[in-house]
Amino acid sequence: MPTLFCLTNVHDSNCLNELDGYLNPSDSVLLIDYALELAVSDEALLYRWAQRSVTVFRLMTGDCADDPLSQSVIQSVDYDGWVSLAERHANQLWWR
Amino acid sequence: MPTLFCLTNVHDSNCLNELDGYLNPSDSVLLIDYALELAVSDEALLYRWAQRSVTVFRLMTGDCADDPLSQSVIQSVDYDGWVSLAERHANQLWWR
Amino acid sequence: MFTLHVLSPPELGTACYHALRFAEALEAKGHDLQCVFFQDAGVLTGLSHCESPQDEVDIRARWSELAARTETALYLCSASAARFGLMPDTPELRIAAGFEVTALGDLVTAQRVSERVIGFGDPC
Amino acid sequence: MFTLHVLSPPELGTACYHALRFAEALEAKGHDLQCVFFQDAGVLTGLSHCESPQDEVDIRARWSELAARTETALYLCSASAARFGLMPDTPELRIAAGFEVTALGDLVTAQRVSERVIGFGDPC
Amino acid sequence: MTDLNPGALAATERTGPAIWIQQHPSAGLRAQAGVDTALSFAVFEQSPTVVFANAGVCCLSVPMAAPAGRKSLRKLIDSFPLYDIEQIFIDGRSLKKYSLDADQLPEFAVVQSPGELSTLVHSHPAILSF
Amino acid sequence: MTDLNPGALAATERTGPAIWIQQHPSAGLRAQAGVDTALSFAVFEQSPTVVFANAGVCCLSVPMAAPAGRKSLRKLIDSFPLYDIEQIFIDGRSLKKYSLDADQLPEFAVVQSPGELSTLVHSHPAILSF
Repeated sequence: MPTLFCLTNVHDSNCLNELDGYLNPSDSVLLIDYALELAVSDEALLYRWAQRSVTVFRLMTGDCADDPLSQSVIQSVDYDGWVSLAERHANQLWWR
Repeated sequence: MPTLFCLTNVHDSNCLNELDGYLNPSDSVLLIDYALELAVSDEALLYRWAQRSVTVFRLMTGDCADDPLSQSVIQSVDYDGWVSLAERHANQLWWR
Repeated sequence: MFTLHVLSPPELGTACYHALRFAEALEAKGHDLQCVFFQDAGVLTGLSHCESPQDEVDIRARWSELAARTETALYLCSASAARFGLMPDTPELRIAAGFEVTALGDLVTAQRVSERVIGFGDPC
Repeated sequence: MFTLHVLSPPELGTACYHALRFAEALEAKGHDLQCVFFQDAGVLTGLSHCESPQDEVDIRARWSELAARTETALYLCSASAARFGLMPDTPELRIAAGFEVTALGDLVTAQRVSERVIGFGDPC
Repeated sequence: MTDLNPGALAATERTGPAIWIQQHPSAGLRAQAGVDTALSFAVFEQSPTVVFANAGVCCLSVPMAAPAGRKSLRKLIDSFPLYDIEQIFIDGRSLKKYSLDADQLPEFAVVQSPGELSTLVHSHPAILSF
Repeated sequence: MTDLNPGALAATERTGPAIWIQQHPSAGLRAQAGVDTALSFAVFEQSPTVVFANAGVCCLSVPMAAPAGRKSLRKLIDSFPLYDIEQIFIDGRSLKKYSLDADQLPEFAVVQSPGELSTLVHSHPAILSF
């Protein structure tokens, strides 16, 4: 069963690189808060993940007008979608 | 008057590099807790600072046997020494 | 059956808020929520009399409302609660409605009976 | 004249502990300490009934002792105190000995009369 | 290291402090505390110098995000000129790191290089770090 | 994305969880909470798998540091075998990052590559992240 990796308030894009070695095909990565801001600055990594069938999501909280993302490689989910992700993944690791 | 830059629990050695552009001669850097562990992994940076007359200190809390440091470029201070540093510097910036 | 594990309070980071919204989404989808287990600084979520500005979400009140509506147990880890001042002689003076102090054994039980344990916690 | 500015409580990071040891070193060297101003989560330093294990330093107790010994004012920022539950109807039930709630204006005053303002706070 | 006599602290010219805001608005109430403190010093006519650096620059992001149910700090910052805070200083390197657009900063924001911020640091009698 | 019926969660084999300790012992009580939780699962014979990664590896440093007046976690970790936690897993990459010496780890520590830790992650029904 795949794993859902949650990232929030990561300190720098290094954290994303370190995650790289953990990912299996059909795993997912959920970017929360400003993990997103750092992830979009490393497009190459995101495309590499997409090629490995790792899906990248960003959490839309609905608190404000969430920017539409130009990178189609990142899908948006709301809390309902996060619950669906939790259903479809065996476990969740909160990456710090 | 020089500035004392305090670093604690910095996330990675990038933080030290970012500090580089702020330092004037006769400034000091005080490494607290695991800022030290990261700093010693970037000896080249520390030597560059020493050449610019920036002094690097590490805080010895006395809670446990503080390791003697092989790098003579880092001086040790206790809390008493930190107070002396505060006297000799105009201000203190806590670097995060 | 879900269990949520919350390590940060509303004032630090965003994890406690996300946990609340996740719990509300579970409720809306008809999932069972075994309990929410607050640990480490997360236990401060159960501290009463924390003021929330009018133009912000009152996260504590929303947790209490969820508990009242769904009868979900909101557990505060006793070891953490002791450290964070939630266990004076008269804990009822400090603990918000719907929360209760419990031991780590309840997290063990919750994990055993839940298909999913979903954690929420900012780096500290 | 020194003022200390503390942004973290004993349970988060190490800054509150370092601030205490710094304050004790100031006292030992005969320096005047105008006040210690606790702000943000640092105000939790003034929350009473937080248990400290026997084999650890009881940082809150040491602050209270310092205040009693040196008559140093330990100020808790009122805006932060309200957020962190230190201002219920009967604040004396929650606030540890030696601490008092005060407004940000006292930080302004302290900075004006102090040669040095030394800050202590972990990243949050 | 020679210790100074406790009475002999070099007198620094007492002007307003620098308020150095470095934490992300999502990280907690720290950035809010920094903004509140800047306003307090302004209200007491102490001319604070306000700097946003590192993740603190995200306090300025548009749209006016209300992260995790909190209120936006940007609105409060936009009101600074009403309190006679006529300029704020922004670390240009951090803007880049967090992919923020300098065009969306308040008009009274001044983007600074590390060297310029260093000059700022060294010219203030006190720095309050948030 | 298709939603599953709430009753239809794929049943995972219920064995002990992984306890993933990632925070520095100086950062707060988080690492302590992780160690306490591992011991609780062990006491209730739930065979937790304990992993130290990122700054969490510093919980294992020697000398037994008592950062900021707190007690050392290393002593508590050294007692794990008494609670039938016979192995702990350590992220080798993090050891290097924090300049820790693998020779000073407890004898029951097993250093792992990212790939090995990935296998560990994917084989557990639940992960408690600290």
